[in-house]
Amino acid sequence: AAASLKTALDAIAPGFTAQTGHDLRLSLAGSSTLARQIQLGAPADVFISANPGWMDALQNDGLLAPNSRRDLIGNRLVVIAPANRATPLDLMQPDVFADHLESGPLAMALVTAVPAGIYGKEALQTLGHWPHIAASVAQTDNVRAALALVSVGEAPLGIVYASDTIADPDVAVVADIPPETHAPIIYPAAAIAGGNEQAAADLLSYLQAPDAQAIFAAQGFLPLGN
Amino acid sequence: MLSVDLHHPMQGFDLDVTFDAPPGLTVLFGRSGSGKTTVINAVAGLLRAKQAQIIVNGQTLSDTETGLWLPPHKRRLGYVFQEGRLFPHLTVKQNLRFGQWFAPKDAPREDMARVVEMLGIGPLLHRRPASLSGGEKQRAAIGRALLASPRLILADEPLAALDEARKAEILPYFERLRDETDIPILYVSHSPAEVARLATTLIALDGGRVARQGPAVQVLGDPMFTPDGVRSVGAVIEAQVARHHDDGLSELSAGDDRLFLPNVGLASGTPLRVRIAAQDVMLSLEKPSGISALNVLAGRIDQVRSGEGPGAIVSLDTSAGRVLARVTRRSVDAMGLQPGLTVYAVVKTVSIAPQDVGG
Amino acid sequence: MLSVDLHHPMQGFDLDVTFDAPPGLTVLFGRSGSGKTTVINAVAGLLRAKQAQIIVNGQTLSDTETGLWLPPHKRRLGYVFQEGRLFPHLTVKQNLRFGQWFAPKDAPREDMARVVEMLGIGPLLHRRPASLSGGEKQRAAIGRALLASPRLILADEPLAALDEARKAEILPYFERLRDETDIPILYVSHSPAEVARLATTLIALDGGRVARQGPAVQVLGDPMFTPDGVRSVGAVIEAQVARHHDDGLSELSAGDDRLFLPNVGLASGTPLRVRIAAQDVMLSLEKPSGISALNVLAGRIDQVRSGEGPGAIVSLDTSAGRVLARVTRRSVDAMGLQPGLTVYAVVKTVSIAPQDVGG
Amino acid sequence: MDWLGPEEWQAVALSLKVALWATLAGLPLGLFTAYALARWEFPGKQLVNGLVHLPLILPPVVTGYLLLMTFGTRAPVGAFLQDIGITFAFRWTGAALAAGVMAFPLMVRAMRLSIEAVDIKLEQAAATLGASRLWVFLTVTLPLILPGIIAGGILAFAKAMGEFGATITFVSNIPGQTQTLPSAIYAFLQVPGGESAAMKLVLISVAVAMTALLLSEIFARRLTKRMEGR
Amino acid sequence: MDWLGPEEWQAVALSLKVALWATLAGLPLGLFTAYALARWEFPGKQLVNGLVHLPLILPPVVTGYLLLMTFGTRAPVGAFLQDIGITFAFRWTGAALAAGVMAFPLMVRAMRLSIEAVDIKLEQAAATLGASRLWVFLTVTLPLILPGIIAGGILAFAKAMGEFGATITFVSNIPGQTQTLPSAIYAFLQVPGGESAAMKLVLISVAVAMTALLLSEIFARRLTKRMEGR
Ligand SMILES: Nc1ncnc2c1ncn2[C@@H]1O[C@H](COP(=O)(O)OP(=O)(O)OP(=O)(O)O)[C@@H](O)[C@H]1O
Ligand SMILES: Nc1ncnc2c1ncn2[C@@H]1O[C@H](COP(=O)(O)OP(=O)(O)OP(=O)(O)O)[C@@H](O)[C@H]1O
Ligand SMILES: [Mg+2]
Ligand SMILES: [Mg+2]
Repeated sequence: AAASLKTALDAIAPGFTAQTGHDLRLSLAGSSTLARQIQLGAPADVFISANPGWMDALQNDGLLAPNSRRDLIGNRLVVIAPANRATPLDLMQPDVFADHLESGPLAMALVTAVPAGIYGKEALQTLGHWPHIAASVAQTDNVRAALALVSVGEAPLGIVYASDTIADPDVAVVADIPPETHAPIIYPAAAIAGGNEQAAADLLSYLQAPDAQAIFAAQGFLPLGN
Repeated sequence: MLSVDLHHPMQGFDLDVTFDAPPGLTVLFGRSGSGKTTVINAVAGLLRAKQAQIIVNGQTLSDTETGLWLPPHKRRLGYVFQEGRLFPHLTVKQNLRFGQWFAPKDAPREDMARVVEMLGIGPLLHRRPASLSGGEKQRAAIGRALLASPRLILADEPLAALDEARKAEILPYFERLRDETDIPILYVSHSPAEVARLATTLIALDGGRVARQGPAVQVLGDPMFTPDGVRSVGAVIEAQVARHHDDGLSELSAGDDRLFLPNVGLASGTPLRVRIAAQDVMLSLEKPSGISALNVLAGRIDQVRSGEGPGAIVSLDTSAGRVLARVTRRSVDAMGLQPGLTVYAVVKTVSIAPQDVGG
Repeated sequence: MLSVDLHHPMQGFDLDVTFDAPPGLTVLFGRSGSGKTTVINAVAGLLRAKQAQIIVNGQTLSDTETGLWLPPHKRRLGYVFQEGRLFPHLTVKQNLRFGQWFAPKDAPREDMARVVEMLGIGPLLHRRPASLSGGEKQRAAIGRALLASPRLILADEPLAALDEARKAEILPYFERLRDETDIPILYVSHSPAEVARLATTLIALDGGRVARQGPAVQVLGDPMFTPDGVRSVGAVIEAQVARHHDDGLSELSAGDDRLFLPNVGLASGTPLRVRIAAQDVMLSLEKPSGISALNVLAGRIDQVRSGEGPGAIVSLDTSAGRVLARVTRRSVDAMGLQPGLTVYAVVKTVSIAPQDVGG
Repeated sequence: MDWLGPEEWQAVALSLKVALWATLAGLPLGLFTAYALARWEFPGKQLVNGLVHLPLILPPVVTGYLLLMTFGTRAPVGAFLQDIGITFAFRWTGAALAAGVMAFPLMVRAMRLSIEAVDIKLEQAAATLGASRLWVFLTVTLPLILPGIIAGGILAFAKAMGEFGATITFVSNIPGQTQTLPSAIYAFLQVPGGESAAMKLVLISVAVAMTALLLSEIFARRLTKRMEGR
Repeated sequence: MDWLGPEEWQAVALSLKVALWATLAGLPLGLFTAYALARWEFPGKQLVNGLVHLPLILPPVVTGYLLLMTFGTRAPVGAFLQDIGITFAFRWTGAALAAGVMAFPLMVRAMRLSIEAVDIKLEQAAATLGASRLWVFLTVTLPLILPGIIAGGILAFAKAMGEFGATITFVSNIPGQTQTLPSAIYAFLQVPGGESAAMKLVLISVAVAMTALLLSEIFARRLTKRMEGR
């Protein structure tokens, strides 16, 4: 599963085992890493991706169990700032970023490669900010690193998932990015062809059940339910 | 038996050496840079000469014609290097034992205790080379080579770093090796005394070529051979121990003559060689009396050769054999020395140096 | 002027050496492992002795009492190491120049060309040490030390690896340094000939202690001093060049006596020291005639000392000074040698070896 | 000790196992490679040299990916090895392989430097005393380069303890099987609030490596002392 | 050449610049550290030794994070440096710093091994000839350890060319400013189908490093030849 789901999945695992008797063994890494491993024969049963693109790639390669793919949860993007310098932003203002980015860059995940970056760039383009600020975007290899840049105060602003901001007192959300400005943020899940398909099916339904969805929600994700 | 034929061009120095040596100890003699170490390295297999044929006691070690080349570790060598080369990570004792680890189990073994005793390195056995003095290192290196059960001994100035007393202790050991075993020994030395005492065969090198070679007795007795100036010219006399006197002198018989030496420590009847350096011999027209010199040999002058300097070499036939005397040209004139004349060669007892007496 | 006071315990070996040496060349003499190199290293500052006071020409190099310790690079040394220690990454020429880079600009400089010529290393200047022969390395090392404009020369067996001819070329250079400059020289040697010729002062070491010390003339002339057996005992005579003869001999005057030597190559009137080894002297009761020896000195016997062996040392007073003769006890008895008797000391011209003539 | 959860302890143990194996199994091959590079001339030497350095140059992810494509169960080499009973993919052995590969250049370089510093004259002396090439190596070269081997080994161990990119790419991050300390640290850093747990693991990792480092220093110093004095 | 886009070329140029600077600027400090560790005894020596090895042990992300907390504009050291005109954060200089820090242990180890192999007797000889400590170092030690310096330098360069984790964490990825080759490669590998573009960059990276490696080998060999023969 995508590493960003660690806390949630750790919390879900005991319930799942208790209910179905299956052991839940997690392998946490970047979606691209996991997808490639699956392409090259990793013995996985279920794949939860943070990037629908990689799920598509596996689907095209015929590696997913038929009809097992579903959208598990969603997420939201927010603009954050260091907690001690947080002033709410109005994203509709044309030069709202320019004012704040004099002292440093806008921290985002890789805008061409990492989902949070891709969504963020899309949103900024929709909002018309991108051309002005493209040169002052500091891209990190994952969202957490973008958060860290804001958290230690190096970047005055950052765009991360809402789920990332909980439990970090050093950052504050200064604006919500309207979901309609970018493609929907979806964490798809699917069973892998050739794996233990019964257990995979059990897990996928357990994850979509209310208990699990509540845990995801507690971690800042958007439950998608059934 | 040692037969060496080497041709090896190096930048600015060409080695071109051919010699055959009978059993015994062969000394390589020559000035610094004349190629002695290079020859030894070729015999050891450490230098692969361009053209080489090396035969030791009938075994071909290397022959570029047939492409044969025995690697060094198969040559069963005891090589005392000019610069020690002890293994720094091993104790002296382990260094000494090193060669034994690889010698065939049935090879004749030197007695470690005896070698250690001779070299005086007993107290050093558990030390490592780094803390040894120069001479101590060299002694350990000699021991290491001797204890390797070698079939060929190569010694590159093994005694140069040692004091006279220590040399005097080690020299007899090489003599024994020379006389009691058939292990050929190739030995580099700069010391005329050492050469005179040890050499069976002498190879004089000069600029990478053999300048002179032959039996040591012959080469050293040749007044024209002046590797180090005339100071090393001398005759070697074959003698026999006759008896020992109470006052610490040994009496030797050589032909009809007798010679007195400080006790040689050998049983009566033992044959031995005594070297009499030409410069230690004084000539007298009459049989001298009332002098401190005990050895007086009568002989007929065979030849008088003058060099370019003030000196001349007079060779005379005595009943003991040929004796050489180095005198001044002035004396030659004053005394009227010429072939046919009978004169007396006076040799001070003690001037027959211990190094020049060999068994 | 060199004053050394050292105490340094090492594992299994305690150094405990104190000596004062007047200007000139001080030889450290002693068996392998007696502590010679250790003393030199302490003087050089490479070994920090536990307790030390070292004063050279009035300058304190080290004094543990006051805590003064001059680091080696401030001592202005010319150290010829026992094992060469050439810099492998530099050519011979760069090695030779090394010391000059750091010498004060106004320091007296040796002429590089002259030193190179003397050492015969001209053809090697652009080579690197790895390809040099043992003796070539040693010569380069000597050159490097001499060219460093040193105020103190330390030489640890500098000539041990060299042939006699090369030694004969280098020895006069050390003599000149000794006589013409006031650079103190501390010199280790195992060779009695070298010691006799070079030493102003002799320090004999034994097991880390000074066994004997004093002016070389005195120590070597003492029949009881037998560092290497009796072979190094001898008297030193102060003489003057009288004239040169056509037959290549030089005539020296010493007291009322005259001595004949192969041409010494010095102008008439030059004073020089001639060493006559005790074993090269023969005694005669009558003035000998018809003999090849040219040097006959009349003298009164002063003392007859017998050792434990078959020999005895007879010292006699001649007009040239004291002369020592080593004879057998048998001759002492036969000739009735005893103090007061007048005898003739016969010395073969050529047995005054070139090494034993010093300017 | 309830300071760490069982999963974290597993990661510590696994990391140790992986790093030890990566180092120990790498030593002989590293030594051989270093010796060949230092002493032999052979065609393709520079190629081998380049190959050895490759893991250093490539981003770890790429190395991991290449490993996956070579030793994965679907890859020819991996499939062959699996047939003879050796599986690397998604096993701790694979983590050791990845760590070993990443550490290899460091190990080889250190050893090679040491080998080049050995005086050939000593090896020659050993040969004249009857030691064959192999014995010369064992009795002279090897003891003399021990400090270099230690240096190489400790570098490799440290690197193996810290290796992450290639490992996670190759064998993923499965607790108890392939989750090494760095992977566990990564996982903690990916979620909100995981920093303090990550920091604990970092400290453990540092403590382990420092201990190894200290031991190696003490050992190396003893070696040198022995050679210098008595 | 339209085989690569301008952004990729920028990455290549930047990587070269970063790796060169990381290596060159690291050399003096590395040499000093290596010398101190090899030759001096001082309190805290083991601490320094540990510190030097730290970047090897820590996951690169952690190193990057520590750099950020030390040299960031908000951090005391970083702020001070910024006041005197040196900024690391989000600049190529920061990338060089990160790469340098990551490469440092490799460099120091190689140099240290070489220094330890230098015969102290030669340094003593130089001292007796009047060379002060510094001069001894410059005229004897330094030339003798040149092979080790080259080895250390090339290791560092290779490592710097491949460094990714610490760099992106510390200075992130700003095209044209801090986007090095490994960052670009990483970005390509994150998207499905990016492999071939990534592979191009990998090849370039390998080619550059191999060239450097080859040059260093040739140079080192010439050095050794000179010392062995004439
Ligand atoms: N670190 C050490 N520990 C113990 N003993 C030592 C140490 N260094 C030297 N020695 C001993 O001190 C003694 C004197 O050594 P030194 O090198 O001064 O001898 P030397 O007179 O120069 O002998 P040589 O003529 O053989 O060179 C030797 O017996 C040597 O073994
Ligand atoms: N690699 C080389 N290139 C050029 N010349 C060399 C090389 N190796 C040795 N030589 C020269 O060959 C000559 C002979 O060297 P060798 O070591 O055999 O001399 P040696 O007779 O042992 O002298 P020594 O008594 O000084 O040890 C020397 O002049 C040396 O400079
Ligand atoms: Mg030689
Ligand atoms: Mg000594």
